[in-house]
Formats: sequence, C-alpha cells, structure tokens
Amino acid sequence: MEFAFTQEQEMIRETAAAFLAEVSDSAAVRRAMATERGYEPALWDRVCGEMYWQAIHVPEEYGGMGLGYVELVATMEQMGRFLLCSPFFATVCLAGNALRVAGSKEQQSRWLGQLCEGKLTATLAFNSGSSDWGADAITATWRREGDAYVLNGCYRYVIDGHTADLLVIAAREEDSKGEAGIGLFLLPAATAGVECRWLPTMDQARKQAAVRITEVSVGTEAVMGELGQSWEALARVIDIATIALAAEQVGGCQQLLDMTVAYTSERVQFNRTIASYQAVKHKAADMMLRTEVARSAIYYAACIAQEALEGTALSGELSEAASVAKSYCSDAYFAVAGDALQLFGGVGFTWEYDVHLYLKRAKSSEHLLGNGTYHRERLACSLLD
Amino acid sequence: MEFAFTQEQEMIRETAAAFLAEVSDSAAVRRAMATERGYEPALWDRVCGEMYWQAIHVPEEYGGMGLGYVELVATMEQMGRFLLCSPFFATVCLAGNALRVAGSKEQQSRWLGQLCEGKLTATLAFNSGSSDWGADAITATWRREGDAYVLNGCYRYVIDGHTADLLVIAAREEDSKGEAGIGLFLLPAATAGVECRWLPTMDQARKQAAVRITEVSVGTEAVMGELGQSWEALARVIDIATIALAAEQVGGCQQLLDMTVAYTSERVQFNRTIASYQAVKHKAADMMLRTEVARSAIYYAACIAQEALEGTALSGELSEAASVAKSYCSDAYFAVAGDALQLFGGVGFTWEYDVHLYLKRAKSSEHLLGNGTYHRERLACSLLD
Amino acid sequence: MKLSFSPEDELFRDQVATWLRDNLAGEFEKLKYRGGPGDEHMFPAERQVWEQKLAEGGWTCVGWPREYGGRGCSIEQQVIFFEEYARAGAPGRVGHIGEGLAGPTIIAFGTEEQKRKYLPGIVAGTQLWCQGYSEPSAGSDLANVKTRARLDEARGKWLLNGQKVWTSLAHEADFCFVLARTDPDSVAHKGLGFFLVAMDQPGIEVRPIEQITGTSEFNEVFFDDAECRADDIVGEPGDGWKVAMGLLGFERGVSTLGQQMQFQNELDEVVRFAKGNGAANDPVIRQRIARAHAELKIMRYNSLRMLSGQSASDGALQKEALIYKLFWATWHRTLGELAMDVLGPECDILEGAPYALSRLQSMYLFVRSDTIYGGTNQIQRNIIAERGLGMPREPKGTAR
Amino acid sequence: MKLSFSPEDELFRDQVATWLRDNLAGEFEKLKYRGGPGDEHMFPAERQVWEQKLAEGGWTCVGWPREYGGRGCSIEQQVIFFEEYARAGAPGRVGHIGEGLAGPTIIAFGTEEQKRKYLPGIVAGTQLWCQGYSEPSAGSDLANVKTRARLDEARGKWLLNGQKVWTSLAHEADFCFVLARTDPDSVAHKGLGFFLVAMDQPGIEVRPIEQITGTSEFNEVFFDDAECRADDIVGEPGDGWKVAMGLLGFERGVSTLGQQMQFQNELDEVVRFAKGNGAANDPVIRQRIARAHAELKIMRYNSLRMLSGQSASDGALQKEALIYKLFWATWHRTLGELAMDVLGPECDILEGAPYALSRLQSMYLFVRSDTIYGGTNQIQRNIIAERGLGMPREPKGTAR
Repeated sequence: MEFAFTQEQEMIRETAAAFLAEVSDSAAVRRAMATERGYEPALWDRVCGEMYWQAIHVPEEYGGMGLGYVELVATMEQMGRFLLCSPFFATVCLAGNALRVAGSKEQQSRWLGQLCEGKLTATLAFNSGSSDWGADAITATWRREGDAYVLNGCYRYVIDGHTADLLVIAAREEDSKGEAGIGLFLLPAATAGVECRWLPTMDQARKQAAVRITEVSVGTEAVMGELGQSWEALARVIDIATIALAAEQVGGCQQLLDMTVAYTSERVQFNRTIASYQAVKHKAADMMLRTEVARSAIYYAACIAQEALEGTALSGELSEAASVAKSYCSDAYFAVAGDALQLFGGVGFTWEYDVHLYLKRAKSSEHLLGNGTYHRERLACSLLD
Repeated sequence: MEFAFTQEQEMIRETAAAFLAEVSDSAAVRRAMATERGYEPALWDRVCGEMYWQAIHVPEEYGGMGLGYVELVATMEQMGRFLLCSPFFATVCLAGNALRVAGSKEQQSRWLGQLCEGKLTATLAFNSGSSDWGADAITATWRREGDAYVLNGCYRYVIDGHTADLLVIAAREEDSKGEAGIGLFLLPAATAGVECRWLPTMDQARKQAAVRITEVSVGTEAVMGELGQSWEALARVIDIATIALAAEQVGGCQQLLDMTVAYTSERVQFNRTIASYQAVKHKAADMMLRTEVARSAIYYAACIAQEALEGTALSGELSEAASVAKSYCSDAYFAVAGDALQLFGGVGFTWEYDVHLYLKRAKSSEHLLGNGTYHRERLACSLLD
Repeated sequence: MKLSFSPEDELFRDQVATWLRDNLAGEFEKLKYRGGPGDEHMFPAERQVWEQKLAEGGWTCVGWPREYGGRGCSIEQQVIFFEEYARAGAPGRVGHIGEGLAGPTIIAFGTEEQKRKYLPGIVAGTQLWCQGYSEPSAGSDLANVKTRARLDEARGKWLLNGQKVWTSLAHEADFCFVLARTDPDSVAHKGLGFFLVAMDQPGIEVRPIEQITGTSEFNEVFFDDAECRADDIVGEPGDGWKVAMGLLGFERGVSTLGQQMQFQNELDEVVRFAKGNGAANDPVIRQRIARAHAELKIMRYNSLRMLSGQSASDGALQKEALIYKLFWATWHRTLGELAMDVLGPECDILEGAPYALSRLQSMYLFVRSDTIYGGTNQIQRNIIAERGLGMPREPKGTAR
Repeated sequence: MKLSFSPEDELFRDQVATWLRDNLAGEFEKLKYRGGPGDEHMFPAERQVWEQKLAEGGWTCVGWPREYGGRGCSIEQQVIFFEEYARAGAPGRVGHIGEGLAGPTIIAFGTEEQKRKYLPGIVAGTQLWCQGYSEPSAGSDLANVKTRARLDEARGKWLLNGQKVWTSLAHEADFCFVLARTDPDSVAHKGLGFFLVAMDQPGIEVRPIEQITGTSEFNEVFFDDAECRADDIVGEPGDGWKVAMGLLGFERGVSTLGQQMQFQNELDEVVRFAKGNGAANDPVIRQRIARAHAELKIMRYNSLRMLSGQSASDGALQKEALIYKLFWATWHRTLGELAMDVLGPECDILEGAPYALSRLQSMYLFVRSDTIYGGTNQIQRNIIAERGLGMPREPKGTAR
C-alpha cells in the first residue's frame, strides 16, 4: 500500500506544470478561446511532439508511452490548472479510452496508432441533450440493412466535435430502451451525412458541438465491441473519462486558491492586506480544504481507473470511484471559484482578470458528464436500493 | 397597509417578555422539564389567571379576549424565547384552533368556554407516526354503528397528550384513502378505551405522548364538522398551528443570538474577547440575519392566519404562508442553535448551560408538523405541478 | 398590522397599471424587461425617451415633494408604483441615479439655487446622472478617496483630478456627483467634498470596463482638471462624507419592492424553463425552487417591515433593514446558480457567437456583483455585527 | 501509487481479525461497539480487563518499538490493526491516552528511568492515563495555563495547584500528564512544565461534567497541592510547551483509519434506519446519505495520503493532514444531523425515561463536540490559512 506519487510521477507533474505555465498563460488561453477551433494547432503540435501527452497511457504496442492513468490524471490536473485549450480531453480521455475499452485489436492499432502520432483528434458523442448522462441520454439509432448499419440521430455537448477527425458515437437499436440495444461506432467526421456544428459556449476555453447524423451507412469494421451490448463498455468509458474531468477540476481549484492567496496578500483595505482579515482567511482555508479533499478523491479514482483499464482486482469500484470524485470535485470547484470571485471583489467581476474563466469552467465541467446530484443519486442507488 | 406592531401589540409583547423572564428562567424550565407532566400547574394557573393567554384569540362570545392571531404569535414568540413549559401550544394552538375552525356553535361554547376559564387542557392527535404530516399520516379509523361512531387507532407525537383533558382526534373512514373520509372527533381523555402514554423526548421542555384508541364509541355530539369531509378543515387547523410553532422558533433564535452575543463579549481568548474575532462576528451576523428574516416570515403569516380564521380576503394564502414560515424558521432555528453551540465552545456542550435546551427544541420543532423539506415540497407542488 | 391597501391606494394601483399598459407600447414595446441590472448598457437612447414619456405622465420622482416637481406620493403609493412598474416589465430607469440618489441629496443638503438648477432636469427626464464614489484603491474602504478637488478662486472653479470606477451610465449621463478630497492633507472620511460635475467637458474621460458578461455596463471615469463651478459643491468643503452617507441612506427605500418584482420575473423564467425541460421533476431542483420562492416571499414581508418601521418615529435601529442587503444579494446570487442548474448542461450553450448570453445566463453572471458592490457580504456582516449587535469594530491597520 | 496491501500484510490482517473474533466473545461480547466517543463512561472496569486481554495477545501499543514493549508494526500494519479493530466492533480503548499520547511522549522526550517506570504499565494495560491540558480560561488558547507547579526542594516533590477540565477517564486513570506553569511570572507558552502525576492522592479531586447527553464522560480535575516526584517532569522546567506540542503531533496518526471504520459503522446504522422507515425513498435524504458516503470514502483516501506522505523524508508540509481535523469533524457533525433527519419526528423520542438516548441520538449530540475540542473549526481554519497558505497571523489582544 503506497498512496503517494512515485518520484517519476512527481517529475511528470512538475514537467507538465512548468511547460503549461509557459505555453498556457492567460494571453495564450484568451487567444485560443476566441477562435472557433478553440485551440492553437501549433501548441497542440508541441504537446504531441514534445510532451507526447496524447500517447501517455496508450500501451506501447500501439505506439503509446505505456504509462498509467495516475500519470494521465496528474497531467490532466495541470491542464485544468492552466486551462490548456486543446483537444486532449476529447481525443485521449473520451475517444482514446473508448478505443482502449471497446475497440478491437485492429481498431486500436489503426486509430490509437494515428492518435499517438498526433495526427488525429477524436471525440465521443452519446448524449442527445439530457442532464441525465446514463443510457437514456442516447436517442440516436442504428438499424441493420444487409451487411451495413444505418445511423441516425443528434448529439449535443460533443467536446471538440466540430474539429475532431474521428467520432466515436453511441446509438441504440431502433425501439430499444434503457441499457439494451446500445452500439458503439467509429465514424470519421468527414463521412457524408455527418454534420458537426460548433455550439458557442459560456466557457469559451472548451468547445462543444452539436452533431447530426443522417442515414449514415457503415460497415462492420466501424462497430466497436458487441453490437447492442455495448452499454457496459460505454459506461466504463464514461466513468474513466469522468475521473479525468474531475482531475481537471482539482487543477482549477488549486489555481484559484493560489491566485486568491496572492491577490488578497497584495490588496489593501483599511490599511491592512485583506488576507489579514479572518473572513478572508477562513474562506481561503475552506477553499484549501475542498481542494485537498478533491485531490485525495481523484488520486484514488485514478488508481481505480487504471485497474478498470487493466481489468484487475478493484475494477468493480470504477463506477463508485467516478461518482465519488465527480460529485465532490464538481461542487468543490464551483464553490472555490465562487469564493475566489468574492475575495477578488470588483476586479474579479472584470473580463480582464482570469477568475471568470475558472468560474465558467467550474460550471460547465460541473454539468458535463453529470453534476453532483446525478452522481450522488447513482451512489444512492447502489447504497439504498 | 401597515406592517408593524400597533402600540397595543407592542405592549402585549413587552408584558409577555417581562412576565416570562421572571417565571420561566432557566431554573424554572429545568424544574418543569424534569417532570413527567412537563409543566408546573401553579405557573399554568398564573398564565391563565393573570395573563389570560389561553383565551387570547378566542372570540369574546365564548369568554375569550377576542384579540387576533398577531397577538397570539407575538406571545408565542416570547414563549419560545423563554422555553415556557406549558400546555399552551397544545391547548390553544392545536385543540383551540380546531374548535375555532371545525367546531359547531355548541361545541365551541361548551369547550372554548372551559378552555378560556383555564379549567381544561386539550390537544390534537392525527399523525400515526409518519414524517409526512399530510392526510396520509392519518391511519386511525372510524365506522358507523347505528347512531354511534366507533373509533380505533394509534397516534404519536401528540403534544401533551398524556396530560390533556380533551383530545381532538382525526380518523378516517375504514378503507378510505388520502384526503377522503376524514372525520374529526372530540374525545375527553378519560373516555374508556382511550390510552395516553408519555413518550419521553430528547427535548424535555415539550412533552409528547402516544395515544391508543380501542373500539371507542361516540355519539354525534362528538363529531366536528361534516363527517368524512374534514380534511380541509383539519389542514387549515394544522397550518394555523404551524404558524404559531414557527413563531416559537423565532423566539428561540432571538434568545440564542442574545445569549451568544453576551457570552462572546465576555469570553477572552488570546487576550481578546472572542466577539472581536471576525469569524465570531460574522457567524453572529448570520444568526441575526436568519432571525430577522424568520421574524418577517411569521408576522406576515400571522396576518394570514388571522384572515384564515375570519375567512377574509387572503385566507387562500394560508397553506403557502404556513409552509414559507415553517420551512424558513425550522432551518433558521437549527442553524442558529448550531452556531450558538459552536460559539459557546466547550461550555455549550454542558448540561449546565442553556444552549442545549434550544438545540434540542430546534430539532424537535423542526420535525414537528413537517420539516423544511416537507414544506418546500408542498410549495413546489403548487408552483411546479 | 394590516396587509391590505386602502381603497384609494388600490385605485392608484389601477391608475399606474393602466397608464403603463397604454404607454408601454408601440416604440417602447421592445424595451420591456430590458435595461435592468446586467442589461443597463442596452437601449440607453430609447430609454431616455421613455424617461421623458414617464415625466409627461407625471411618473418620475413620484416620492419627491410636490414643491420640487415630485408627485408627493405616500410610501404605500410609492410601493405600488414600483411594484406595478416592475410587474409591467417596464424598462430599467436611466434616470434612477438622479431620481433616487442625486435628487434626494440635493433636496436634503443642497442650496436653493442647486435645487432650481438641477431638480427640474431630473423630473423631466432630460438630464441623467451618474455616481462617482468608488475608486480603484477604495473598494470596501469607501472613504479611501484619492480624487482631489482644488478651488481655483481666480476662475471661481473647482478643479478635479483622479479616477472613479464602477460608474454605470457614465456615457449617457449629463452630470456626475463626485466625492473628492478638498483637503489634500486629510485622510479617510475627513476633508472630503461632494461635487456636482457636468460630464460633457474635456477634463473627463470615460472608459468602459469589460465585465465577465463580455458587456460593459460599468465604466472608469478619469478626471484631469475637470471643472465645476465654485458653488457646485453640496454642503461645505469637508462635509462630503456626511452628505455621501446621507445619500447612501436613500438607496434603501421603496424601490426594494420594485426590485423584488424583477426578481420575481426572473424566478418565473426559471420556473418556466424547469417545467419545459423536466427539471421541475427533479426533487432537488424542486427544493431549490421552493426555497427561492419562499425566501422571495419573505423578502417582500421584510421590506414591508422596513417601510412600516420608517414611519415610526422612535428612531430605533431597524434590524430588518440592516440585514436586507446581505439577504437579497445572497438570494439573488443563489438564484443565478439555480437558473444554471435548471438548464443543466444546456447552461453552457450561448445564444450565439461570439458571446451572446441568454437572459438567464446574463443574470447568472451579473448577480455575482451583487454580493460585492455597495458593501460586500463580508462588509455587510461587519456592519450587522457592529451596529446591530454591538460587537467590537474591526481594527484598522496602521502600516499595511 | 498502489492501493493493495502486500500478501504479508494481508496475512497480518487475517491474524488480527481471527484473534479478535476468537477473543471478543463471552464476557467481552457486551463490550462490542461500546466505549467510543460519547460512550467512554460505559463499562470502564470491563474495558480495562479487555485492555489486559489485548496485552496478553500482544495487541497493545502495536506501533511502538519493540524495545519498549511494542509490536513494532509498520504503518501499513498499524492501519490494518486499527481497521480490523473497528470493523470487529471492539470497544473503545481505555488505554488509548497512555498508548497514543503519554507513552509516545515519554518515548520521545522522557528519561530512561521514566521509560522503565511508566511504559510497561501502559503496554500491559494495567495502568491507565488521562490528560491534563485544558483549563477553564484556556479553551482554544491552549497556552493560557494557570495551573502552577512549585518545586519543594526539601521534600523532592513538585506541588501542583490549579484546575484542568475536559479530562476524560479521570476517574479510572492511574496517572495524568499535566501541563503546569513552573515559572510563576511567565506567560503563554513560556515557563511551562510537563508533569507525570499519580491520580490516587489526596491533593486531587475529580468532578464529572454533565454533558448535553445527560451523561458524564468528561471531568474537571482539581489540584490542591497535588504531588509528584521531582523527576516526574518530562524535559526541563520551561520545556513543557515543546513537549506538549510534540505530543499533539502524535494524535494525528494511523488511528484515523480506525476512527473512520467507526464512522462507517454509524453511517451503516443510518442507512439501516433509512431503509427501515422509508426515508431511503426521500430524494433529499438520498442525496445526503450519498454525500456522507462519498466524503467518508474520500476521508479514507485522504488518510492514506497522509500516511504515505509520512514516510516521505522531504519534510514538505502535508496539506492533506492540515485540513483533516476540520474535514472529519464537520463531516461527523453533519452525520449526526443526517441521522436525526432520517428518523424524522421519531428523532425526538427517547428509548426511555429519564433520558435514555438511542445510539444515534447519543451520536448526534456528542458529535457537536467534535468541531470544538482539539481546536475548534475556527482555530483549524486559522491554522490552515496561516500554516498552509502563509496568510497573516491573527493579532493577539493586549488588554482585552
């Protein structure tokens, strides 16, 4: 039993922090978020070429670094801290994990290979517009026509869906309900009948898209896993991605805390730095508590995600670990962001200061992949029903 | 439009405060609460003989003072402030209001008359043990046998039920459901087949009882209102009583706030009174906010209760006013009590200091007649469904 | 205590409602529900026309004494006016700083000449005002004024130098009232003056502040030898703090009920969305909506207490007034969060690029300022504890 | 990072669980789940017999070095021991103050003679300890010690005078460690001594404090020329604060995981009641139970971080340890409220007269002390802000 970063993991975290502090400062974030694409290709090239993060937890056989989910989570935490604008989450945590969990050897070696080379961005689409992120969120359909499958439907909240090269999409057999009938498909975005449209968002530092699929016909090579039986795999993918998202939230908490301590230590009111007021100190203490507790949640969840990817002893805890982490981290992030804005006072209300970027990320990431209420109800079901 | 106490109302409040400060100090409360009866008859005699509170809002034709519910609420607030141990709430707010709302002229003149003379204590029993205080809480039954009605059932949380002379009980027609079939009956506690048993409570300053009724046969003179159609009347009684209970909660808040300000202004830590620490001041400010907001809620609700008793223009707001007041005041009282205990620190944790008496009252009164969640869901039903 | 209004007052209510229904139409239709907090930058010109329309009907400055052009309404009637105004969805008043702040200050502390000079334009809706209090280094420490006023006796002018911030409507306003230091050696609340300054002059520059909404409702105002006449000071040099504090007192008044009516409009919209997207079936959302509803109800009762207490002459501390700002600001901020959570993941989706916020999104972001301006929640708690509960004052620092 | 224990440690876990199953039976059966916080006054004599039973099995002081009679367990094994101990429902340890506080202090700061004299009785479970820190005027201001120690050189004795408070198990304890002022002119944390004092002497009087539960677990202890030998001081006169602070460090350790197992037992009981009375169908209660569950899970992960960090030698500030007290105390208090709200109106009904609380009622009331003792939530936030975030220290008052 050892629940601390190894030296190597520490190094990965430190390297990520140093790199991002340089390339993802406030000006860089603001440049990227003002574009429709939402990230600067040159920076993404550096991420892929220098840091090799896109390959971080991909097995070496597919050209990846073969590290674990703990390393991914440690990196994701830093991305959240610096609000890195990049297709990392969509490509690696959503689509990449879908390939890891549900892809065949062939699919993995074809697509993960390209992904590791940094040639490809990808994403996952499954929710048609629900705040319930379970199987009922899937309303797109598939039907068999001879050897082919015909897909139809709409998706919302598709992260980087308007720029991704490859889509992993979930659809259900026509007339199926609940967890039955779910299939997962690999679909190049350029396929005819696939329409991806940018949805401008309040949190400009992460882009979302709506995807509409109209009578798209695919062959069996596009099918991931056992058609109609894919909910269990998809649920695992979502849980694993959720843990990465929670890590991003922890990074945001940390940055807000650091910014707030720095600002309140400079700002003078009534001839005292406002950091010397107990009301300010105690709010900061609560921010730190939430941040550290959230961090404990994600490190544990990262270990569980790793086990789930490997199918080892504790895989069965995945759903719980994801819900524990996401419910706590979502609420923590929003509370910390709100407190930060309050302690910055008037300037925190300006576009010029960065607090609002985090406030907006806190709210958007709270609802993405299920908010606290949703995840607590998931926990309640297994505890009480 | 005038939303302040009249001079006469001010005087009633001041008189109540002065009387209770004298007769219901900590020692008196502790003496009374240690008994099974729960109040000192001599003090109740003084309340009835000198203050005439038992008759406060009873119409003069029945021997009452003919004042309004605002005066009752102002008095009840002071009783809550000083934790007066007495059968007032059960007798006046529960049974008395039931007689006012549902009793026939004959029933009112017989029983309200005795009540105003201070000869009689009474209570209301309807809940068989549910945390839902609506019609479903009633499981006791009545059935017709010739000219008589036969009653059976159990009740819990019957305030002062083991000492009351007279019970107003609710029962439903056998096999009826929901709001249908409800009847209200007047039942002297001494009736054969009526068994009232003290239920010792954590909040010792208000006594509760369990009542069991076994094959009790009553005549038509015992029936209040239209048999089987009494839910609407009972609901009104409960709402009106709920407003009085909320007023009691406000009185408790005020006393806790006063005690806390006094204590923290004396207690020295690190060579400063702890009242000089912002953490303490801000908690006290929040306590005051809750107290004043709660007070605004009950004064308005008191006006509405008065309209409901008179059947005037705003009667239709009764249910909403009761739920608004009870949900806010319940949560406020418990929060204020918790904060008070925290600010008292170690001594607040002792039996010797009075804080725990209020903490216990806060929790017991929170759940009595429906907690915040229950009342908010009532509001939600009318807003959202 | 009585809750009902007199028959005369109910008649007055009909009169207000009818006038608004008849006049808030045609060219003014598009102003409905616009120009409120978070939206003050919208339609300033059209709203000034509307202000003049109101003036024609005798609906500006309804609470002012008749001798100064007001309608001389009772408190009850003012309550009714502001309620009906908000209920009708009538637009945010571009004249509210003149009517609610500058005017009452001039009435209370000004000279006869100042009254003659400034009040009619406010009543007529032809002259707009903005407020020059906050400064970058001030914030919660309102008295930390660095803007200076120097009397050029030769020219009979005050010359102002410095910077104000968080000034709404500065672009549209004709005048600004400015708190500035007349005694350069003074500190804190001593040695200040309260000036009435015309905005249209070379010594004044207005720069918009971009807010978290992406819009600019507030401004920075720079004074570089900005001028006003020697007699455009309210009270004596050195009285500025007293005058300013008197003014802050006017902020807490009958308009709170109109504000609540706006809150009600917002809450109604939240309820509408909740019913539309199924959030109304979520028990946790139901609790939160019910809580918002209950507290808004109580907010109204609390205001009624405040207003009834004002007519009492015993001068007792009005506790319900002391807690009011903290209560409504926190409520409003919570409503913003609730609105987003009712929308669920849809809360992040804009109406359009580059940054077109929906009304609820704009509200959500804008209400973050409510717990900051006009005394942060933290300052409010200090005030409540110190004035309301007699607890010790916060020590001021010496160096830093 | 790895979550699993080694095969050897799992074997150790079996060993502990087996021993407890075999021995926590018969006469000890009734001690199950008893004697924890809020229940420490129950079965003291029987629990001392149990303590000696543990000692026979080698299960006292498992983390102490072998040279002092401990079992020399690794941190992992200590974690396992405390977890299994709590999982088995084994009773609150009457020896915990000796094992967890007095003993480690003597090991760290004591003389060889003190070690020989005091440690064996702790290991054997034959000598119980209590703690003499808090005083009525101290509270959060721990250093405000008024109890005095005067060396009577002629008799070779220290004479102690003063009063301690919140001393649990004072009636049962054989010894008390007492912080007392050796220099009568000193203030705050200077001039203190740390004394080892036998309880069975005429100079000591113990008076129980009745708590809000109606029971008395804590006591006041009065010292009236209470004696100890000249060499029953740990460290030098004046070193008392340093020794005491070292001791507080020991409180935060591997036992947190055992404490969490008790929390889990309590939460399990809440869940049981919720399922029994239908509260488990109330969506708001569901949210609260799920939150309690999630946070208790994270509490465990946080402790694992704390413990893993201890073996790191870089001396870095352990932030997760700094926030731990505030986190668990607040969690536990919230659990108490949840328990009552699950019970609904039934929460007020006692098991019997005059004041027989159910286990959950007792828990609910007792947990109110968690956010007060050992540093209130307010003090914890000061510490976190000052030590964890480097924010300015609270000014101390001068007069009052």
